[in-house]
Amino acid sequence: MALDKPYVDIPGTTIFDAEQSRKGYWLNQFCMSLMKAENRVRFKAGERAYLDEWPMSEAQKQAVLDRDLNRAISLGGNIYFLAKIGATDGKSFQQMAGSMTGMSEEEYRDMMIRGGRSPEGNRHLGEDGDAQPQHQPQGAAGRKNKEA
Amino acid sequence: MALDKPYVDIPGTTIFDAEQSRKGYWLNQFCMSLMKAENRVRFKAGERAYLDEWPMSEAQKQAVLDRDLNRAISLGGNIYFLAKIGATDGKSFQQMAGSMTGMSEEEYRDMMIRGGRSPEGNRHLGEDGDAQPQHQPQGAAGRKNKEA
Amino acid sequence: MARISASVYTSHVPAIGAAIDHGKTGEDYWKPVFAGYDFSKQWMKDNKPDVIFLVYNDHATAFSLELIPTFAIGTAAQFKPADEGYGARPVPTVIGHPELASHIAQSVIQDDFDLTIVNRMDVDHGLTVPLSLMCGQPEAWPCPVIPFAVNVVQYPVPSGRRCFQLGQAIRRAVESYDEPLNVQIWGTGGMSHQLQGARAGLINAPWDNAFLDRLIADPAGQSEVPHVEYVREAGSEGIELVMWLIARGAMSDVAGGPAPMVRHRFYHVPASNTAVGHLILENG
Amino acid sequence: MARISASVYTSHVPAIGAAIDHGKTGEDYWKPVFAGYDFSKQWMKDNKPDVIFLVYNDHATAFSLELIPTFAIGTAAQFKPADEGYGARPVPTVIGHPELASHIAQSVIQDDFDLTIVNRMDVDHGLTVPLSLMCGQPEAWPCPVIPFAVNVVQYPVPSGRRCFQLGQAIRRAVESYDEPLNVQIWGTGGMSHQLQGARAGLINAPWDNAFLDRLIADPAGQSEVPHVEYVREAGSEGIELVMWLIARGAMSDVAGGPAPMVRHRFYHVPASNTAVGHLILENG
Ligand SMILES: [Fe+3]
Ligand SMILES: [Fe+3]
Repeated sequence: MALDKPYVDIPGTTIFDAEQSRKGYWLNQFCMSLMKAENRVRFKAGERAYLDEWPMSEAQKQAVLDRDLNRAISLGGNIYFLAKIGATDGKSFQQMAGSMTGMSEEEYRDMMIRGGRSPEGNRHLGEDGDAQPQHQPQGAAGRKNKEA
Repeated sequence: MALDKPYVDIPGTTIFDAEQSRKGYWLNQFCMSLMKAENRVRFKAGERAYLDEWPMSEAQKQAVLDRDLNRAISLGGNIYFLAKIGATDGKSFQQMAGSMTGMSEEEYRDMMIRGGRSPEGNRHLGEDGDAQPQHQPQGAAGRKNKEA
Repeated sequence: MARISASVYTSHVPAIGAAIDHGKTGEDYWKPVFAGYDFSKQWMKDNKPDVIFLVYNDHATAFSLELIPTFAIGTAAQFKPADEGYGARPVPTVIGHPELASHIAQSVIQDDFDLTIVNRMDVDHGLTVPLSLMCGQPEAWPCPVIPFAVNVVQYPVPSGRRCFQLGQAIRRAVESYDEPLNVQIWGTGGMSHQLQGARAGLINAPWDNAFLDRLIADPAGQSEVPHVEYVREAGSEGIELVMWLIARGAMSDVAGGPAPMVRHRFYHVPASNTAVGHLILENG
Repeated sequence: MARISASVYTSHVPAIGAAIDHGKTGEDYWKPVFAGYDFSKQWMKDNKPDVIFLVYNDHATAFSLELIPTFAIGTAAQFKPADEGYGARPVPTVIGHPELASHIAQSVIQDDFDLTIVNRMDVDHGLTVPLSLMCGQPEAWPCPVIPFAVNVVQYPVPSGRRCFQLGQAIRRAVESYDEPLNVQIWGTGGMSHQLQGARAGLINAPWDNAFLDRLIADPAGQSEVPHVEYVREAGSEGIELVMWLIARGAMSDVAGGPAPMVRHRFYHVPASNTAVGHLILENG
């Protein structure tokens, strides 16, 4: 389609547009179902069985089972919907956001206290900031990968 | 409120604006409930009891019991909502519309076949068309009233 | 590049749907109504579009007073015929066109139209009766349909001018879609009718025909006509005619192209409480 | 005649609500955040409005993907705090102002803004956290609140320019209401934050502060900034800041009045993933 998508060159960022929304429709609607306490109980009692009630792709289901939010977003998930999974797990928004960077909970929290992630080098793909693909995962996990 | 209501001088016509909508909220929402077959059954089995489940005014409930659509509209009802009552009763839209004129079903149908009601004299309150307040009810019922 | 090839305008009276569904189209009362669509059914076969963008209004079916969108676009894969209180009409499920619908939504929202995007919605007679009139009783509708619902129930409804401008934005949106789709846009509802009060049954044939004339020849002028004239002259439910201005605004002449060709024009009184009007305009 | 006396702008971070609800406002992490609102709480007491028109966004709470209104105005008598997955916040029910809300809806729809009217809706942290920040923990909120929800979740979201124009239409609507109500308009969400992907945690304090400067002194200029700059500079969820332009557009200087007085300005990093920004502007 000929509509502009001026936002595709931002590293580590997926804009939830109509195309993503279509891809992620049932993944996100599954997440919405977790706003009801009785559904949270059923989901926790058998995640796979609960997921199988939804017309989601196998990859989407696996991303949920793995709590792999980056993967879920690439498959059409939106963070405000996916956050219902985190809420079901008793996780805070900071824990969820941090989990997508590869950093430990502590590393991420400390980055925020130090003033957050700098936009420098993270505005366009191809720059050298810490959010660029070539620097993933971040934190100790990344340093370990490099040493190995 | 200072918003214009240029439509209040049209005879026999109530515009369903925000004010009417607020007034008729529960009356109309009650009507919507009749779109479910099980609710139609319950309503028919005991109209009064079913109506008492809704926070409607006594006058609104009475208008429904009487199938007085003109009264229901003056109390905030909208015809597309009120039509669900007619559907529950097995009435057509023509029967419902006709019932608001005082004409018999036949009189109203014949008027439509002859080309419908003329707008002449029915554009502004104070003219002398057949929809003006001074000419209600219409049809044989009106003629009888006059003779009496 | 997709393009709008033609626009279709028609009343969407529920009794017409009932007459079709109950096999009454041959009755004396109904014959002249359906005769007015004989040409149209053949024209649909000869000019089958890839997608129909169908402008209609919901009649307290999918939308109650809980939530009233001024403009709602259906981006789902399918839409079921609604049970309006008499049971659902026995007509095919409406297959949507999510890609084009989302594209149009995106484009016209960026063009400052504040749409509501709907992915789950049953469609009532406002949408299915025009399909029946134009396509008869097929096993499946001939092509995907994008439902576009306009609030004309609770005031204020969008102005004629706003509707006309929206049509222009829809044309731009369609023409920026990469696939070479043949798109028809339909405007439905009207003509003169009033379903309430002592004035129920109002029909204004001269006004209706003047509307048809002006819709063809001077739609920009018609779009400036205020609501109250529709109500006063064409009955309280005659206001549905503002929806025809959306379809008309999407025709090329409005953007400087040649005048459309009038392929068909029909007018009849009555169908139940209503005057029936119908037009087919092709882009030159 | 009603009038808008002031506008308030603030982030609406959910973790701030949790800190209040769980009695953590005195912790070292949170102290500086709440200190920034000490002035504001007193100001609210000294300048109690009759109604707050509260612009916020729903975060997949009241609206799922089934139906996404670009602009939704709450015209109901009350709105319950939503259960967002952690149980509902222990805050008062929000009392609406159906008369003024309907009046504004009518006026701005006639002004070509295609609102969705909502009579049943739970309100999430986007609406309740600003109330908590400005009013503390009262038994009841100090006045009725009209919720106005903007889609900033699924693209395309309304442009900054559209939001700024809507604010101007809201001011006109308020000023055409007969009762002499003192109305505040609040814009919420932002400042810079990103909640997703490898770029999560992005904070751009210089950009945020430039936004505050420009929102005060050159809102028309700021309203022309495209979405992609917000996303690139202030993080994907920084796009919420377009909602501040609705509140700003409703101030009198935009219609030729005197410049507003900056009664309070505050900026702090971090609250959870987010920069916290806050402004109070009074009409001169
Ligand atoms: Fe209709
Ligand atoms: Fe937010």
